[in-house]
Amino acid sequence: MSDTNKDINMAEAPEGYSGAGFFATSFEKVIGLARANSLWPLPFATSCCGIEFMATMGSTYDISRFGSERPSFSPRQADILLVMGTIAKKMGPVVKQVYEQMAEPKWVVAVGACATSGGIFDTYSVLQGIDRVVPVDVYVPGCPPRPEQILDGLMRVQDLAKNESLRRRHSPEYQALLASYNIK
Amino acid sequence: MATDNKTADTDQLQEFRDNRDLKLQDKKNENLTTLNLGPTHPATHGIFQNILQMDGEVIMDAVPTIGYIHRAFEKIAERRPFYQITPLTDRMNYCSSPINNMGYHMTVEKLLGIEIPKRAQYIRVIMMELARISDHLICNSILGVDSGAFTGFLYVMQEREHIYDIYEEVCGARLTTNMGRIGGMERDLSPKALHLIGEFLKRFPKVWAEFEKMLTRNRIFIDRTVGVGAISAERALNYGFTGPNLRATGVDYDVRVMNPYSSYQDFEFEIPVGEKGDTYDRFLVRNEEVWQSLKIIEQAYKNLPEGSYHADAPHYYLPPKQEVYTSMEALIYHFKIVMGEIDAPKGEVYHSVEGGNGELGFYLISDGGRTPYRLHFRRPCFIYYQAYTEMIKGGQLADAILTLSSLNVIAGELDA
Amino acid sequence: MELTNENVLGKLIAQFGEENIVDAYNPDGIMTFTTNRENIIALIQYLYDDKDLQVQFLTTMAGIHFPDHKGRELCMMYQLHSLRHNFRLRIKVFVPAEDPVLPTLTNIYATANWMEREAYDFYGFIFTGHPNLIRILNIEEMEYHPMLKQYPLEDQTREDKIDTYFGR
Amino acid sequence: MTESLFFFFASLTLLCAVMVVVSKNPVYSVIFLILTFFSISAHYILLNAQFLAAVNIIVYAGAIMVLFLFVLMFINTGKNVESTLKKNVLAKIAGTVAGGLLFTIVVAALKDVTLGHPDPATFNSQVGMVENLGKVLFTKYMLPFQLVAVLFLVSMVGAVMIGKREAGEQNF
Amino acid sequence: MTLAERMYLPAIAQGLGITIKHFFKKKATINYPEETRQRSDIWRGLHVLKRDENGAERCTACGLCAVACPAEAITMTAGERKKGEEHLYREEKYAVTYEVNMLRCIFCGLCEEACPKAAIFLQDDKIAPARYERDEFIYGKDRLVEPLKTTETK
Amino acid sequence: MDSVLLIYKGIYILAIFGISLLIATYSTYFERKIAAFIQDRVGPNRAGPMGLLQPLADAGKLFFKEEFIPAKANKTLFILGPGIAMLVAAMSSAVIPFGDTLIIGETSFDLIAIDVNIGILYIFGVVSLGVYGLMIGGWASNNKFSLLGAIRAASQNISYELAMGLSLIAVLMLSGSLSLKVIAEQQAGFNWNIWYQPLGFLIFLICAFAETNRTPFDLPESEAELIGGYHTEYSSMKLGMYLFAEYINIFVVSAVMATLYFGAYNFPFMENLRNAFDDPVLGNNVVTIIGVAVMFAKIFAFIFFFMWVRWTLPRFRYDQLMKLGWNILIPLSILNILLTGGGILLYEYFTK
Repeated sequence: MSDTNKDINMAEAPEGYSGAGFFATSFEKVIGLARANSLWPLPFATSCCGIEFMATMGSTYDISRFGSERPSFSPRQADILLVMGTIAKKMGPVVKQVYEQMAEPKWVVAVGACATSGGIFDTYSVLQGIDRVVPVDVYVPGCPPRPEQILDGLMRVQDLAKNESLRRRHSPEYQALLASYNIK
Repeated sequence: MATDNKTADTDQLQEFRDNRDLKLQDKKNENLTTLNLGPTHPATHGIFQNILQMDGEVIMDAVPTIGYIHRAFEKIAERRPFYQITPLTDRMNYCSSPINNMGYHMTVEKLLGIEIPKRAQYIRVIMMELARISDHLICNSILGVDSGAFTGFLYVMQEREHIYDIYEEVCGARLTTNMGRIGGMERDLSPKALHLIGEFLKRFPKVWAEFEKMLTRNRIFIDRTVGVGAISAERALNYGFTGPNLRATGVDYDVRVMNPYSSYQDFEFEIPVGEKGDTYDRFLVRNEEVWQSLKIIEQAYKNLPEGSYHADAPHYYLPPKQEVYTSMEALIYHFKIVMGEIDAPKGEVYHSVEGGNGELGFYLISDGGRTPYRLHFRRPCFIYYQAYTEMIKGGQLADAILTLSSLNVIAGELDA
Repeated sequence: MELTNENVLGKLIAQFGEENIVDAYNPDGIMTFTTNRENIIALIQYLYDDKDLQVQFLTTMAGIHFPDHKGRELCMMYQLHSLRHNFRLRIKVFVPAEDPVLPTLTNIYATANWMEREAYDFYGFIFTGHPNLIRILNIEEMEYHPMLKQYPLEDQTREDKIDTYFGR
Repeated sequence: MTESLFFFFASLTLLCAVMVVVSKNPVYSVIFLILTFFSISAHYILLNAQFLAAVNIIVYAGAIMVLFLFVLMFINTGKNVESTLKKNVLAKIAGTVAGGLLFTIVVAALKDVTLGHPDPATFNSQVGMVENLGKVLFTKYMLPFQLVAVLFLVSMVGAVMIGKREAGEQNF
Repeated sequence: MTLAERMYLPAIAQGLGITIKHFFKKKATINYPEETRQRSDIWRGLHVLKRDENGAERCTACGLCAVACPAEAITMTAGERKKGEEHLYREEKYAVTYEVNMLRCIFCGLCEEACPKAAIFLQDDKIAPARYERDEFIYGKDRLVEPLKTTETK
Repeated sequence: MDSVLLIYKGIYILAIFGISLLIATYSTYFERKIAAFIQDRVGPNRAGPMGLLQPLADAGKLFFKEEFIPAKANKTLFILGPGIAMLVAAMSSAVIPFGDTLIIGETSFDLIAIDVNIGILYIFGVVSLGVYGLMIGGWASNNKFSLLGAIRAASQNISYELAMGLSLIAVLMLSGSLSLKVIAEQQAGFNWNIWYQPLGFLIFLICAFAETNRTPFDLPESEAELIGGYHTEYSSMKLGMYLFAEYINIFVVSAVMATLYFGAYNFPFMENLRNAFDDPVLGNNVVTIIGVAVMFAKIFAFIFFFMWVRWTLPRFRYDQLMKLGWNILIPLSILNILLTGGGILLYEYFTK
């Protein structure tokens, strides 16, 4: 793992409760719960995993149970960026742009082998994991992951959201994390 | 079989097109807005970009850009042993991976000169037709979604889950199936799989009929699709269209009939054709193809012959696991095949199958090494998307989106 | 006329001369022969126009790189199909790597447009007369043509790979 | 109470009307114009002419101004169009002359005005209500009303003709 | 279009009829975390390194799985079995480290097919869970090897 | 107006505002649940029991989401847009009679906020203003998708307002009054306007769909084409206000439809019920309370219908929508006026 990734790890851990010298109040917990139950996804579906996301939206798995059935194709309205599928180097800047356009708080889930690590496409044209362009909160393995795994990833984000302090997004650690990706 | 190009409406269409072009030229000088459709527009289902020049809601010009998920399949294929390329083909047209898998297998079998037993061929036919159903099902229901009717999509998606159940029972995966091996299937159809197929054949027609009922004769839907994104048979052929999109224009070219492979000649089915080559015709052709696929599956399911599910080709097909554990000879073969050291003959082969989207061709050159020297995929989506610009010009923004979904351009196959 | 490989080949040789239609063989039932870049467009146009043949469908085009063939490193393969007679044929044109220039086919087949762009992108073929010969799949800034055999497949930035056990 | 409301709305009307002229951004102008219509409607309500108030809003604010805004949105307002106009001396002179003329007319018109005081004995405060208005329109002013209707019809037909006419095509 | 179709309403009514029928139908949803969907017996899930009936690891570090892996996700180093370790490893050679990068893995099943010792399998009852860190997806032997039946998970 | 009534009006207006908000909030929940049920799913069920806290979670999230004003947007108007949409939507429920009069002691309380005699015109005027919110917001975002959405919204609303107004005129011809209260009272018992105005109702219904931007007329925000339409650039509560306004509009339009065509708070045999009580005051109050329940039941039925249709139909295309509005609905509504006029004349001819 590269050094940049090490940096991510420090700031990405769910440190909401005691993180940067403050504690989550009960009010923050309520807001955290609200956020956790209303994660509107931006399905950034580029290939196969997108088809499995369709299945996740479908009746059998029904992502709406988690309050996430409203896909926000406008990045401004989305809470989680679900990157599903291969991100080629040509696409990398677009992912970054979409991430920048999203309003805080925002989470990124890299779904599937390609988005998380490049998968079998260790080629000249494919980005070896989107954590090279945007900070990733949750990785979902699989090629493509079963809908259960995507839901699993969503629940991980819910855990993050529940325990996150309202002020985390202003903390220096978070700013440093973004700065390490040259965002803002 | 001869292909009679039905040219009934072509003249009319051409006339329409000429008139439209004149109108377009008149308006060229006016102020146009540029609208960037993609690469992540919700209607693109996958990523490709279209920069539209719009006059209000009317599209004057479009500049397509692709390559946003270029994954270098053809380059990878030159570095991987033959059997490791199957997972790659999964990810090309991921809506119908088994067709890709088996198309590739058949290509290699053609190169190696392996004859496949009937049973394996029939199993392949069942799986390929299931894949076709799941492909058309996605395409047509997405057409519904893009025209605003979301519900039908979820109804048929449940059936797709059942197709996935069958896949799962056959190969152990849902979407990227990696189904079958060079020389046959990796395992026989289990009783449970057979049962699931039977169940599917019973249940699916009702669901599909219901889906058709929701859209086919709905005037809003008809208005949205008739005449939208039309292309004449002549232009379609010139653009290299195949598959449902070509058949919608009235040309009954189908690889399954023209160059039967995997025992397709044994089955009774019709090739549905459209007339105008518009979105509605494409929708209807796909709908009808689903019915025909069901018919084929039913025949194959009823007449599934006894026999082996793989060819007797010890040099290329992995020996049964039990023998590997015990017999030295099998172990040696096993090692050789897994290391990719099979004695592939020199040669070049082109084999095409009727993929979910059209003629899916594999052009394989072997120099006798462990990997293909060159493997070129003829990807139908790559061809469709090229004609997209021509098809949407003069239409409205909403038309462009429906045209795109009805062409069923799949980014994975488009960019390779 | 029944369309067999021999018949068609004979007809083409009669039309274009023996020196322009060479190396004919049938590797997989599809007639394959080689011609040169001077004749390729006329040949395809002839196949298109001929009433008996009606080869009016371009199935695919593919570039191939043979670094060992000196002077004819790059090969362009055109695969055509007569839907009327279900007759396929494959035409190859070899060009040297330092001069990968071919005439464009876009005037006959619209579909050749992107296929030629792809061949340019992958192999660096230059198609004279092509309306818009720019890279199609890769970014425009890319400095090499990735499908040429001398270039590596792998993403050079990948760090977590240990190659020892892959036998590659 | 009514009086203070009147002064409030009157000043609001004037303020918004001035803002319509002063605003640099035409979209702001339109929005102030809408506000002007609203305050005028408020005056109508104060006069107990509810029907007029509602129709004023529906027709002017609800339809006409929407069209204004619609057109303005199409025009790229990013570039400041009037900045070139302002520098033009001729425009300044024309503006001064026009303003002066308008002022003269207003003065002339208001010179002899006497404030009417309705006779409390005969005054019907309900005259502006819908029913009364309707009765008056359909009895006393029947002919003008119908003439206006015909006029509208003609203008509508004309508008359709203009809208439908394409280049090089003769519809007349 | 027939007259009825031109009038919009019959088709709309028909569509509404279909949807309302579904309104009262039994729901197809599986409440995932509480219920799980039945997976096929041959589902290609999470890898496991099997032990033989005596509890010794079957893997002999032949490397076929690594070669067969199209994603290049498997790495291993082989070691010689020492005296006294017969109960741990079945063959003379064994895998000292065996790592599967679950992120790279595409669960194609080729490793299972390549294994001549019936050592690596893709389980049908486990799927790789989502995690927060990329490092956590390098599954070493501690997480891959099947736990001993008699003792607790190490 | 004495002070009791004044205080009552204040409370009532607040209550109606609160109810509108509550219904709008829970409309989002029911929309999701109904959609889910129609689609063989279960819908939100993890936020609170049966997912009942889902709207609160959404609201909570939206409130604490980052305010985002795009760099090139017109800031004032960008903020103004959702405000107008919300304000206008909330204003329109003022003239709807949610029930008859309650009699407590000596005073009778009308269950209507303001009984103006131009009720319908008021609603009409306010609804016609609703489009400003969308237009201004869409334009101010400085995004082409937003602008397209705004333009679509504007032209769609203007076009359908005409047909809507014309279809209303037939009702007015029957009732002879613009006051919603009077219209409601005229439909006592089972004498609902729908029996006389089926065509008018149909036109009104279609226009109501168009005015509230619901499928099949949801072009301004059609996801597949314009991503989010006019609210593409909005995040946080400003987006919430737009969504809210849409649901409030649905509520109001449902209430208007119930009032105009389905007899408002009237239900069959209400006179019999009223007379069944010995005490006229009690009878009146019981009937009124049941009437309020009936009114809300009708409103909910319409809201359900709105959602049911949304999850069934594909949407129109821009030009087809215009064609439907101008070429079909307006002539039809004029025809409806003629028919109604003829009917009234015939009725008077035979009865007098």
